[in-house]
This record gives sequence, C-alpha cells and structure tokens, in this order.
Amino acid sequence: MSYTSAEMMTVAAARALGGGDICFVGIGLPSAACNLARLTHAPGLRLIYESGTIETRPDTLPLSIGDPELCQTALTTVGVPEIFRYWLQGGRITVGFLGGAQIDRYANLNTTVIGPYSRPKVRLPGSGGASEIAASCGKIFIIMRQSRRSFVERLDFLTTLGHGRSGAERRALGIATQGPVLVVTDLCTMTPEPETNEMIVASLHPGVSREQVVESTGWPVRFAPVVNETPAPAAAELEALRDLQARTARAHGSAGAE
Amino acid sequence: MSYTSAEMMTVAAARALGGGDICFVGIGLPSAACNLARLTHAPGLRLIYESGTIETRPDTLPLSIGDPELCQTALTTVGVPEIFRYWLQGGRITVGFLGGAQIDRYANLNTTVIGPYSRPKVRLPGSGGASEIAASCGKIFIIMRQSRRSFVERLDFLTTLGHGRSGAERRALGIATQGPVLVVTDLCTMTPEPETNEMIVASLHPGVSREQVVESTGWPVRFAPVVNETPAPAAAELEALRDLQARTARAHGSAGAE
Amino acid sequence: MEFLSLGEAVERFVADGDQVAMEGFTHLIPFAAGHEIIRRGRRELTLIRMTPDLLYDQMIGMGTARRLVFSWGGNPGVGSLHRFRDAVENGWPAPIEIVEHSHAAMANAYEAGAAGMPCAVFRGYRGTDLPEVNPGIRFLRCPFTGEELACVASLRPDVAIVHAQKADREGNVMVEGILGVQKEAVLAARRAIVTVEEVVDELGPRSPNAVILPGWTLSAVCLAPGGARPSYAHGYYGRDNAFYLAWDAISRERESFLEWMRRNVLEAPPGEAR
Amino acid sequence: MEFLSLGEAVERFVADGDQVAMEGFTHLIPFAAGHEIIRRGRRELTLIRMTPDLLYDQMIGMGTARRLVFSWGGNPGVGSLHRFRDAVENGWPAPIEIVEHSHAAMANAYEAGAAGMPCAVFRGYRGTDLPEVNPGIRFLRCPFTGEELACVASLRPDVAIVHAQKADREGNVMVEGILGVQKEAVLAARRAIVTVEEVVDELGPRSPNAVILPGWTLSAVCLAPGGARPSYAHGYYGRDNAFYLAWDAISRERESFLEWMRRNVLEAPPGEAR
Repeated sequence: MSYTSAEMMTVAAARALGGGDICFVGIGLPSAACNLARLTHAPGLRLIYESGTIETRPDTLPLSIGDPELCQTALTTVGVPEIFRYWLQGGRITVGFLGGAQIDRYANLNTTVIGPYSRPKVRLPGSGGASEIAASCGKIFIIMRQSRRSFVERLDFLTTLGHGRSGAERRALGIATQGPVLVVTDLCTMTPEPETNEMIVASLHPGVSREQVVESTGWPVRFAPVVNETPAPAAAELEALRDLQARTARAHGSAGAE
Repeated sequence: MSYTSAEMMTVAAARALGGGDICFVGIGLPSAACNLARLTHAPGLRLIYESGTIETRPDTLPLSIGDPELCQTALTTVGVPEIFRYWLQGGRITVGFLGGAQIDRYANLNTTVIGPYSRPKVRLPGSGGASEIAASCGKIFIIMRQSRRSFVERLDFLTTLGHGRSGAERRALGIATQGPVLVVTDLCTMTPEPETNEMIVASLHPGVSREQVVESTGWPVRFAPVVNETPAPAAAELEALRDLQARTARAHGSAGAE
Repeated sequence: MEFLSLGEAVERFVADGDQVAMEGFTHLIPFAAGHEIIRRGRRELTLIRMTPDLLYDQMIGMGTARRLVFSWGGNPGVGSLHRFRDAVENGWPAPIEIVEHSHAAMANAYEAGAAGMPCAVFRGYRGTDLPEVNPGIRFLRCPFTGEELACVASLRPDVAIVHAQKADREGNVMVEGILGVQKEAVLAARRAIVTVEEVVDELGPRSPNAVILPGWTLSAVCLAPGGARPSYAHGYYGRDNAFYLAWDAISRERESFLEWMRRNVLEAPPGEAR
Repeated sequence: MEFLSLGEAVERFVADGDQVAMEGFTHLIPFAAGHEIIRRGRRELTLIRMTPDLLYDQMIGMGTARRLVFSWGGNPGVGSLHRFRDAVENGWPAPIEIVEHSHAAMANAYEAGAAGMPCAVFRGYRGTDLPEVNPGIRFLRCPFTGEELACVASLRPDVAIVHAQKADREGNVMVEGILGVQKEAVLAARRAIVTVEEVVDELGPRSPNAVILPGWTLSAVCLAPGGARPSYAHGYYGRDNAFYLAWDAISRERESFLEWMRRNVLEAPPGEAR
C-alpha cells in the first residue's frame, strides 16, 4: 500500500504510545497520532485534553481542543484549573505530545514569535499548555514536519523547554521528568543522544536519505551509530488512519481538516 | 407565651439576620438561629455550610455539618477546598455565625484548649473553619451561653480572632472585614463599643438584671449608654422554633438533639 | 442579579477602558455578547481570555481593544488569527499591547481571583523565555522545600461575560460539559454577565454536584438563544466547525473581514449571534 | 487498580508507621476500612483527617495512632470525642502527638497535594495562636501586593482511604453528594484504597461533569456495602444520627468503649461496618 510522508509520520508517532500510557494531547498532528494509537495497537491508551476531558474516546478527530465529541465520549470532564493542577502538575500524565513552529537540536520549541518578541515578523499562537506540559509529563513526544525553517540552529523564542539551550537545563532546574525522548518528522525519527541530549537521527523513513535529512535541518544534524529504517505503515494502520480522517472530514464539513 | 432563656437567645440571634444575607453557618446554636430566621422573617436568607452545601433549606436541623438533608435541599454542593477558597476566602459571605467555649471582651474565641496547650485540662475540638470564617465574612455574629467560665478575662488560647487582644488588631493586620458586631447570650446582647471595640451590653433580655450579667461575666462588663430591653419572642417565632426542634428531635431519633 | 436584555446589560456593565474577561474554552463562547460590545462601540478594553479565538479576533479587528491578556491565540485546528496578527504585527486597526502567559498561569490566576487571593503560586515557566518579556511573572521559594515556584498576580476583571445553558427564575445559572474557566472568571470579577440558552422555571433533576452559579454572584442574566454560535452549547447545538474553517478566508484580508462584520454583526439585530 | 477484599487491601497497602488519610466530610466516612485497620492491629500510624470523628476516636482508643493531623476533633452536634480527649489529656492508651490546623489550611493542603505542589498558600491564621504551637504554619509575602499570606506544607499521605457510591468494572469510582476532600486526598496520596457500595457494569447516565476517580489513580477498589455506617452514603442509606448521639455514652469510659469495640469490631466479620 502506498502512503504519504504525512501518513508515515502519524503512524510512526502513534506506535510510540503504549497501552498503559496516559497521554496529554495537543491538537492537530498529536491528536491524530494519539487517536490512531487508541484505534489500533493501544486501545487502553487514556487520552486527556487540556479542555478538561478525561479518558475521551472520540470517533472523529476534534478540530479544536474542546469539540463536543471530546466531552460526549469522556469518562468525565473537569474544569481547566483542575486539569492543569491535579492532572498535569499533579504528575498523573505519562506522555505529553507536542508540536511547534520551530525546534532546536535540544528539542526546545518555539510557538511564540518569528522575529523579535516586541516587533514580530510572524506572531504565533503562544504557549497554550505547552510550557507546563513539557515540564510535568513523564516524557514528551514531538511531532513536526521537517524543514530548515522549522528545525533551526537557534530559536527566535524559547516557549517550551526541551533539554534547554545547553542540553543540560532540566537537571539544573530540578525538573525530574524526562523531557523530549522522541521527535517524529515526515523524514525520520530522532532521539536524544545519551549524555548530550542532542536530538540525533534514530531511524529514516523508507526511501528517505541521510542527505535529505541534512538538507532539511538547520543545524549540522548527527546520526545515531546505528540508524534503522522506520518500518513502513502496515495496511491496518493506514486503513485505520484513513478511515479516521475520512470520518473527520465528513464531520467537520470540509475535506481540509487534518 | 412563656419561653426559656435558650429560646430567647436563639430568637434574638435569628432576628439579626436579614433576607439579603449570605450566611456561613456553624453547627448547633448558630444553625438553629439561621434556620429559624429563614423560616420566619428572612425567607431569602442564603445558608452555606462548610461541608460545601450552598443555599441549603433543611426542614430539620442537621446534627452534623454535613447531614444528608443539607445536600438534598441545596442549590448545589461543592467540595470542601472550593467552599473555603471560592466562597469563604473569596469574600462571598456577608455573615458568619460562630460559637465557642470561651470568649473575651474583644470577642476573641477559644475552641482549642482549657489549660496549657501542651498539657490541656480540657481538649476542645479546635478551630475547624472558625479562624478563617472570622476573617473572611463581612461580619460575625456570636451566640453563646453566658457564664464566668465562658466569658473570661483572658482566653487560654486564641483560636479565632475577634477584635484582637487589644481590640485593634484587625486593622493592624490589614483585615478589612468588620469582625464580631454582635454577641447574643441567654441573658443579653452585646455590641462593640465604637473606638475601643470592647463588647458592651446593648440590650437585656426581659427579666434579666444588670447584676445577673455582671455576675455571669469574667471581666468587668460595661453597659451601653442606653440599654434596651430585648423584645420578648413573639408567638410566631416561638412556634416556628419549637416546630423546628420537634421535627429535628424526631428526625435524629432522640429528644436530646439541639 | 437582574434579568436584562443583552443590550442593556452591556450598556450598564461594560464601560470603555474596562478589563473584560469573556471566557468559554472552545465550548460556550459568548459570541452574542461580544458582538453587542462591538455594536455599542466600546473602546480601549483590556480583553482577557486564555484562548482568544474568533470572537477576540473580531473584537480586535473592530478596534475595541487596547490590550490583550492571553495564553494561546489561534484559530483552533485551523491556523492563525489574522486580525490578531495584523494588530500585533502591523498595528491595524490600532496597536495592541499584549500580556502573555501560559495556560497553566492563566488558569491558576483565575482560580486565585475566584479565591480572593492576590496571587497564584504554581510550578511553571521553568526554563522558558516568557518571564523575560512579561514582568508580571515572578518566582518565590517554597518555605518548606526551597523549591522555586512561579507566581503571577490573580486575575480580577472588572467584568466577566460567559454563556451557559440555562438559568432559573432566580437567576441561578447551570453549566454543563466543558467547563473551562468560566466559573472562576465569574467569581473573580467585580461584575458578571451571563447569557443563557433558556430561562426555566426550575433547574430540575440534576446531579447534587451540578455546576451552578447562584444568582447572587451575577450582575445580569440575559436570554440569548444561540448566543454561543459558531461555538456550541452542550445539549443544545453543535460546534460550527465549517465556519471556523471558513473564518480563515474571511478574516485574512481587512476588506473581507470588515464587510463580513458589517453584514453579520453591525447590521444584525442585537442579541443574535451568527 | 485491583479489585481486592478489604482485608487484602489493608494488608498490602497500609503498613505500620504509615501516614494514613481517611477522609469523608460527615458523608462517606470509611468506617469499614478503619475497622479493618484496627482488626489487623496496625500501629504507629499518623492519622490525617480534617474532622476526626467517631472513626478516629475508635482508632485512637484502640492504640493504632502515634500522631494525629487534624483541624476539628469532635462528635459533630453532640460534644467531645472522649477517646481523643483521653489520649491527649491522659495519654491513654498511649500518648498522641497532635499537629493542629484550621479547616481552610487542611483543605488547601490536600488541594496542593493533589496538585503536586510542595506547599499551599492561602489567607489564614491571622491574629490567632495556632502558628505559635504549630511550627508547620509559615507566612510569606505576595510579591505583587506585599500582603502576608499563610503557607503550609502540602499533605502527601502514604495512603488515602475513602468510601464512595460505586465503581465500574474498570475501577472507575463515582462520588456524589457532599464531596469533602476525598478526591484531593486520593490524588495527593501515594496509594489509595476506595471502598464502594456496589460494583456496576457501567456507571450509566450521569452528568458530563460527574465526580469520578479514574481506576488508574487508585491502588485498590473494595466492595464494602454499608461501609460508611454509621455515616451515610447519599442515594444508599442515611446517617445514623442516633448512633452518633449514643456514642457519647459508649465512649465516655474506657471499659464500655473496649467492650463495644470487642463486640462490634474485633469480633465482627471483616468488611462489615456497624
């Protein structure tokens, strides 16, 4: 079965989630990956959205973080102060799933501005829940399309702490959680190098060359001693993803929804 | 109609409550007075108990602060952290109603120990909600039986701030609420003297002499320039109170309940 | 609490220069009330909202706001808020001051406001750049563990405006579904306006722990059926996701935005949301 | 989460010396679990509870506790807790250390524990003597207003034990009525045991905002019908106020207390509350 690089990315991200995980889900690509995991190999996966919906089981992907379907299929729904205090800050979440406009080699993220903060060239949405998600979840997965514009040598703004500007800030700040342990792109997967915490390429998606990854990365990207090929999406994975996306497009009244 | 001094006390306390009040109710005498007010002249009175029941309308007096009737007749019931944070500390309560084992001339209360704290002669229940009720409610009413043992020169322990040990502590501590504005006993009512905040006798219940009050007070009690006679309980007030207490006794399976 | 028309409530309780918190976390966004504020030409508002979405995009684009306090400004699942970006990037229709937080900070700041606290203490902002651009983010030490904790001033808006499912005749308002920070915003504010889908004689059978704002915590309750559209009201109508998608094109250019606002808000009857 | 008998749950999750929070604010007090702890002879416990009432009076009188953390120790509406007083005043059956707070402090400390915070900040204790006898009460200044605020360490018990109405087959527990601080106690604790009136296939139709503790926040769920008696379970059975009144005489003397405990707890079958 043929597939797109976006499908490869979503499938690779979904596979990283286990059935025992309790996952704090961001909207867009993370939401697609989390729900795909729940609908395939990890039916026990518990999804929590920052809108307060706990153990939600949507049949279509929500467009927003608080679509009706999320509440209707949830075990229960709590207020937003509670979700941030008892559930996120309280340390109940095993995996947080994030994206961003810019990422650096230590998996710090920028979703605030391109250009200077006071006179931005592009004003992005801002932190939302990300700053505290990155610190409070047991570990963080990041899913982003890879390009020189988004995988940058230096962030214009550090919205969300990965491993910090030197790679060692988490420990220095007394943050006990693991931080970003996986970056999934449309080209490859990356994991932090032991000791340095620099994100290095762990696997290349089928048909992707090292040169393509180098070309698409704004820093001199490095590769793990052994780089595997990411297993291609299985037919069952692709079917589940496409069904989900078709249901979603119908539900949102547009084929354009992701 | 004849009546007891306890009935006079409860009726006098009930009268002080207005229909627009939002009242944080302690158990026992305060609860009887608040519900009597609600069942007579102040049907619009809103009662909140620290168990989280908001706008409760019990038909009998609860024995505890969290009897089933309180929740069953409430507009809604919230958790205890919320009741203390949003409703009490949030400044939503106009009147707090308290009692105690000891009171001094500035209406400070002791509900902690008789004797030294580390080796108490009598271990009392402790603060419960009282410390923060006294600071956060718009004003405080106190209802207590009067005797030299309970109206004392010096508290063994200051559990709940009235006007402080000098009468001027509230302002010094930056507390903007009024504190105790009324003490109702089985003999008289007391209100704070302007300037000093010392509680002085404002009215004597029918048949009570100044000497009785002096005899029953552990400090050299003073009287307002004009001391009125507390109006005797009206028949309607007494009937409402007795009906309430009879219903309550039946409900609790004992005639002993107050 | 008074039952008022939405127009009268806005007239009496929202003044030029006010700090206004219109909340609703995706769900129950008070569009009808926001449109009324636009129609009445309120100016120089400090708009507070965790997720300024289409409603604040519209209000910013129509020049009601001088300052925005927020933690995530986007069209959820769609992309940018073009009017918000145009104001920040190009000062159109007027420059806007921004006070930027994380969601956790704003949720805690509303909670602290409802609780009558001057500030909120939480674990946040560690290792991020936001404290460098927002002087309202401070840190203090736990006296027991020595841990450094984030501290922000509590939010105490002049007026909070929220939408809810229903009110009874006493103005007690019941909210169900995704609750967001609406209860906190109302309890934190000096004044509060609630628009509702319907006014009923009795709230009826419900959980003993139903989320209810007693009438005495509110300034005004206004009947505004459909008042959350294109957002939604759990149990009443769904989210108009197609409109959220369509907004991207409508709002991208100033002209198409203004034309849409003229037809759908300025010249629309009061109390009606699109 | 595992479904266990109450005996097994206590055996595995409550150890000598543990900090144990058994909560329930008048409603849903976990008597059956407390009796099981007494039967199994647990010792040196730090008992935490806002309102130590009959259950803790019994546990203290039977010598399970070394320390009590509390904010109001009485028989509500009746009078003293005689066993608590005997322990504090006369050291019988053993001296007990007390750590005393106000309700607001304990409610905030549980909330902070559930929120993973090291401490709770609130407005409290001003002008009172408690800070003089409890070194765990500190004060800090709001960095924005300079106001002095109370600060107490968060409560993080080794184990929380609560009673609730029902659980589904996944161990998701639903609580209704007077909620107290049970949810906070469970989320603040390292381990949590919940006893329930019944286990059902599905929690069934409910408010979208029903108070639910997901199974994965719990260590054990134990079926214990009537497990809150003489306290009560909203929707199941009422409060035995007559017993609360009768307890005054039963507990006044050591002999009558011990005799009652022998007959009604020590020699009673496990899992059954009076």
